[in-house]
Amino acid sequence: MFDFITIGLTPPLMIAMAFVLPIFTLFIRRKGFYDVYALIATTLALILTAYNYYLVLYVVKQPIVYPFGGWPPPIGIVYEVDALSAYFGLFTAAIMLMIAIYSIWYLKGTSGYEWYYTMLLGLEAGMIGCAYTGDAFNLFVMLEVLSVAAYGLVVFYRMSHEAVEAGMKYSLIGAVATTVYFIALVFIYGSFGTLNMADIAYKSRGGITFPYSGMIVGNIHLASAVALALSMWAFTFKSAVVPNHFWLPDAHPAAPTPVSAALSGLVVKVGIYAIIRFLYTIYGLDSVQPISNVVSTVMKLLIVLGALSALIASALMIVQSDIKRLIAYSTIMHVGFIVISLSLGTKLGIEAALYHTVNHAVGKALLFMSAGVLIKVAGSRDIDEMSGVGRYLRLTTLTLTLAVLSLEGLPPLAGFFSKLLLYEAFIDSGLALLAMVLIISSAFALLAYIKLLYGVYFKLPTKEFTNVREEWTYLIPLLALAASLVLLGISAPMFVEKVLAYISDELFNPLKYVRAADSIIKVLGG
Amino acid sequence: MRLIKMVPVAALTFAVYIIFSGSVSTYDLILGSVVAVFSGYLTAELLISDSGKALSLRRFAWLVFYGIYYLTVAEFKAHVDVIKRIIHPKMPINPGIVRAPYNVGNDYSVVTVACSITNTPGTVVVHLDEGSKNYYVHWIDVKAPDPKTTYENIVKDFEKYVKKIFE
Amino acid sequence: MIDYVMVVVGGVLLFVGAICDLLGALGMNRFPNFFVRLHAATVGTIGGAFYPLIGASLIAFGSEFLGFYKWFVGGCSLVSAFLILMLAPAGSHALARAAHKSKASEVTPKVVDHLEEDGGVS
Amino acid sequence: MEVTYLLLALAMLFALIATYLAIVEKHLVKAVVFSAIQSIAFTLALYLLRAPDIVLVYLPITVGIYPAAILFLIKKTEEVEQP
Amino acid sequence: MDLESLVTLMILCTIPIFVTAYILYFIRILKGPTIPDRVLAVDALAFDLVVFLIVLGIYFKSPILPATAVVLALWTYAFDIFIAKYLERREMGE
Amino acid sequence: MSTDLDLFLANVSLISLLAIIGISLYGILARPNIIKKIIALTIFTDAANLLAILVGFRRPPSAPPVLLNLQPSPSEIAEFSSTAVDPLPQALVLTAVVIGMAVNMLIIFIALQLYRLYGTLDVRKVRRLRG
Amino acid sequence: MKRELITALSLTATVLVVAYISTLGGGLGPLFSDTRPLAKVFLSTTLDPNKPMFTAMSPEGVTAIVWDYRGLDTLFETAVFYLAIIGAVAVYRDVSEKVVLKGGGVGLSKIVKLVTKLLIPMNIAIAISIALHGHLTPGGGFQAGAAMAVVPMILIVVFSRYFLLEVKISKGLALALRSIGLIGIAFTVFLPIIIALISGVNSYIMQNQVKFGAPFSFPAFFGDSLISGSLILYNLFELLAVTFGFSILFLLLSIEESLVKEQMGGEGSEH
Repeated sequence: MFDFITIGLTPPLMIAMAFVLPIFTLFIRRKGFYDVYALIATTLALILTAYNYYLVLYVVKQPIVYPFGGWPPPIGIVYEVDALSAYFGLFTAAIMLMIAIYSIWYLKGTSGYEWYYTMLLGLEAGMIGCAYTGDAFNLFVMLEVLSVAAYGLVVFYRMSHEAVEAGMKYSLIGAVATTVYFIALVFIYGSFGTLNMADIAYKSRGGITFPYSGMIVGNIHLASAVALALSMWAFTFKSAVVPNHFWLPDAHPAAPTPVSAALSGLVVKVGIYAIIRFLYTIYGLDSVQPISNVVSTVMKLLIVLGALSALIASALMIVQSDIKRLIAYSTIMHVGFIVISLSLGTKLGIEAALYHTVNHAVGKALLFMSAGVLIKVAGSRDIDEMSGVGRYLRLTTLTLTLAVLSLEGLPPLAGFFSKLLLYEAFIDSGLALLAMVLIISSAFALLAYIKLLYGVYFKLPTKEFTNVREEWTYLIPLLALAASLVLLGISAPMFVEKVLAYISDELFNPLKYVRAADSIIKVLGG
Repeated sequence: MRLIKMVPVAALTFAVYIIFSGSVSTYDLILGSVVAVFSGYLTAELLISDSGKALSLRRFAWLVFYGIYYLTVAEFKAHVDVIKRIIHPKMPINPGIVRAPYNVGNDYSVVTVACSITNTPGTVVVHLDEGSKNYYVHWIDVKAPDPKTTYENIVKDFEKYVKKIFE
Repeated sequence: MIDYVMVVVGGVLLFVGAICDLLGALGMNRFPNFFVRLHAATVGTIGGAFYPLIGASLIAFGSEFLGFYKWFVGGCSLVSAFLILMLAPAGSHALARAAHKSKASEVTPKVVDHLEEDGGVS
Repeated sequence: MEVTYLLLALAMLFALIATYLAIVEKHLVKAVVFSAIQSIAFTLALYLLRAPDIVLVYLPITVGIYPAAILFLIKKTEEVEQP
Repeated sequence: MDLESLVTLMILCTIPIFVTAYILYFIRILKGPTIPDRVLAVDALAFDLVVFLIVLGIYFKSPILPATAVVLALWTYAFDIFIAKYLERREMGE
Repeated sequence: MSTDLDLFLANVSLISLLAIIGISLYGILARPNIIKKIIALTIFTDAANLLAILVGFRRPPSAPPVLLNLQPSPSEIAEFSSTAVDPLPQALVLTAVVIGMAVNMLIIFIALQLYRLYGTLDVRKVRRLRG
Repeated sequence: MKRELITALSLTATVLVVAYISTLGGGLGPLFSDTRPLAKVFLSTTLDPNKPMFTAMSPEGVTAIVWDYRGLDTLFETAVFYLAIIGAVAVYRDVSEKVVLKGGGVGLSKIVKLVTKLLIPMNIAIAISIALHGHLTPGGGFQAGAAMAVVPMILIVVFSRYFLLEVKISKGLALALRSIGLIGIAFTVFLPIIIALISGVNSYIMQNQVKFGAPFSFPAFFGDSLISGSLILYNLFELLAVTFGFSILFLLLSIEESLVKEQMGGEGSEH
């Protein structure tokens, strides 16, 4: 399997690069070195994930399994990369590269950049590892990797009151959430006798024996119900769906802006990814009888929660005066849309959810990063105090506007197509009420965005802004992301048809996932 | 100089390593000696100030003898005494913190005497005043608070041997 | 034969240690204040831990049924015995000193407190 | 009757009481001591469940490192939980 | 009587005594009243547990279980020292 | 009868474990002091770990998952695998313990920083101070 | 206190009653009389010289799973600990530990100091023994590191942190040694594929013994002693990493509050 080494190499290589970094802090103090180091690492990650994406979708055309240490699946840990994983890994790496470039500009004059970059690399390794892993316990470990990096990054501004308080809240409840997921895993292992995702998927669909892990040992119906409930609670915490959203509006704005972009754009998406994995691959509507009932109940519940989070967050968006807080609430709203759409249980719903995921990630990263430039110039996060700062920074304001328009859904941009797709999916599933939710919360969000744009650009400046030269170091990622928004929009029909349809096909055919794991056992098991 | 100081520390480490591993295979002997040299190198300066004394066999013989005496006779007497007090229905205790003077000089002997006192039930060293050369001992049965009685009852017995070991 | 002797001697030590332990625990409950309880705790740690550990190591050395690893068990108990002999007095001394210094525990009933007279722990 | 189960039940009951007291105790240092008791009881439980590896890693962390870190923290901050 | 059952019997006899002692120590821990009292009881309990662990290892005939005992002794001492340092009314690192 | 008693004792331990999980969750969510929350969090993770170990246990006579013979014959291996407890939960717990420890240490550092900024560790007061 | 005790005892009584009822009602206790099939696979392949293609060559089931069967978990577990330390270091960035306060360095009494000094070599021996026998008896890198961490922690508490500075253990050195340990782990992880690149044979990341279609293997024996291939390397490096990880954390925690406030005070909050 030396051909597929890139699959297994990506997250370990990232973390190894993070391991090496503190050695340099002993004798190199120049910031430039660390910038270049982070750039090299993230570029490497992008190349590797892009290659993996190409490999999975265009060369092998089925999930690729990389066994670590040469142990076949239920015994050892495997990375099982299907189209969904490759897709998530690719856009994560791409946006992380942009964030790393942006950080070069953003961290000027800040101390502690070496630790910042180390944690950023850890964050990226955690996210890509979450996407790639084929083992439920390894998912727990990777979740912790990215969570710890996120806690550290949220409190990076150690003298900022709200950052430390938000970090405290986030880390305390985050630790509970991951422990709850661990308890869910205990139930899964107790009943299924295995932790491999393909194995669980096979057994939950009535498969009798899997090589090595043998027969089912416990009452899988009860245990699956408990495990699903617990793990869904944990993942909805990670992705900030309504009852568990309270940490996000504090934590995301308080972090350094590039980190806010990463948290809002990517880290919540890891929760989304895990929900998709659990509701479609590991369990599913085609599971054996009581489990599939549980799954459909969970889906119904998630639809309600998603609708609630969209409505509540969009309503709260209007009253915010802090620009980053406003954007953070918009994240909760969009996560609500995505969760509704992926819980519909239809192919169209999945396609819409996946498409909106990437659009929101790009749009939100762009929005945060543009806002970050304006904030840095204005010296404040209050929209009233930032009035008119956009007039001095035309290009940044342009990208900000593009991001807002895309998130709101203006035709040539990517957001329009994903909202269209969402709308279609909602109508298609026969729940017209959900379409209403989409429209109402979009309308609320529009108000908030108009307030933002009005305050930033159209309002007359109340004070003189100094240091307003636009720099290429931050314009490169901004323009690249803006261009990709346009590109995603233009190529939408093709993208949906070619890529997303393929991914959702694969998701609705979990036996393909199982067979890939099974075939590697045949190779290695002897 | 450091080499000589290393020897007792390395021997201690090696002994603990081998006893704890419970095997004398070549693997353990080789790695045990490597560990012993390593830890001896690191901690010798910290632990041993006089390299000459550390290698004297006579002192080690006294140490062994003292250990046997202490662990059998002294401990037995003290235990019986305290156990009597515990199970006696009236619980005849007469506690107090008394000064107990000592005459030993270097660190190891002071600490060994103190630990010996604490380890026998009935007496606990609460404080050690190096200026006036006094232990402050919490004694379960204060016979008399004057220095002579306390010295005779608490310190003298151990000091006799400890002087031979460390001085 | 030597096995039997070792096991029996070890067993006796173990039993005596257990009794010491019980008495120490009893003393912990009966004695009136912290400083007096220290003595009961010493009975519990030296009589109740050091001697039974030596006994356990003797039992282990005599127990052929433990196989090759009997040396490991015996070695562990010997090492822990000497660690306890070394660490227990230091620990209780540190506690006693801290308790006296912080006035966390009264020294009553008492006959005399020379440490208090001399101005306490500096 | 199996010695393992008897001791296990006993250890868990000890741990239960210690946990309860650690949570309701207002004085934080006392709470730390109770949590150390809970850890020692759990250690015994893990030992009885034949998990020596876990004991070796669990014991230092919960008897040594957590109390130490929390005591450092208490020393630098406040000692008593406000009602 | 062969050696194995002799050893098992001897250990079985001591187990109730140990357990009673633990319950008594635990009562002291609950009663307190001060921190040093509790810590002292924890200390004595843990040092006795060292014995108990090794003895149980022999009783279960799993000769590798007792490796844990040494670590318990070490960390109990460390715990004592931390509490003592705390009570000394200085900062911990000084 | 003897199995009944065993079952009772095993139930006692399981139910006390569940009670510990409940109490510690109460501690995390309801106690106002952050240090108390941290203590409760450590107990919570410990209880979760013990639950995993309990799942991997088997009725005695059972042995730790360590092979005592270094040159085992096939029959010895068969006997070993029919007496030893499940090693996988132990390995998982080993990982989980370390991870929990790392997260808790970071939380302790964050709590310290919180105190430096706010001068209190009471969450109610922190909320009020921020306004 | 009395009320709490009564509540605790009634809690215990409730647990007993509930357990009794559930026993009568069929029971939910964990009385498994057999392990899972997967566990049997682990147990029977952990050391099996007769099947050289499918074994971890370590009699210690848990260490074998931790570093061989499921090594990736442990690699990232180390990463979690590492990132937590980096987070703590980032909170304490630019806070110098080398400033000595007046009146510092008192520590505890002489008896405790000397006993602690004597403890150091014994503790080093015990910890390294746990690490070096991690593949044979319970223990391993992390366990040994945790046992070794007694030394720096207790030195800080008993002698004061200035003593550690005196013997040249500072945050920078600890961080460097920790990184060396981590790099060693990473090196052992990638060594199979590096060798595979050079020699052209097939191999997997984190491979230990020979596998089907992957003839690379770490040596399982040293002379006639079992060293279980990569496990011993992992254990040693992990020992280094964990020991100094804890050292860093406690070196940071032990810096006096007045010093920290002084050095952090000048910095304003940022956006």
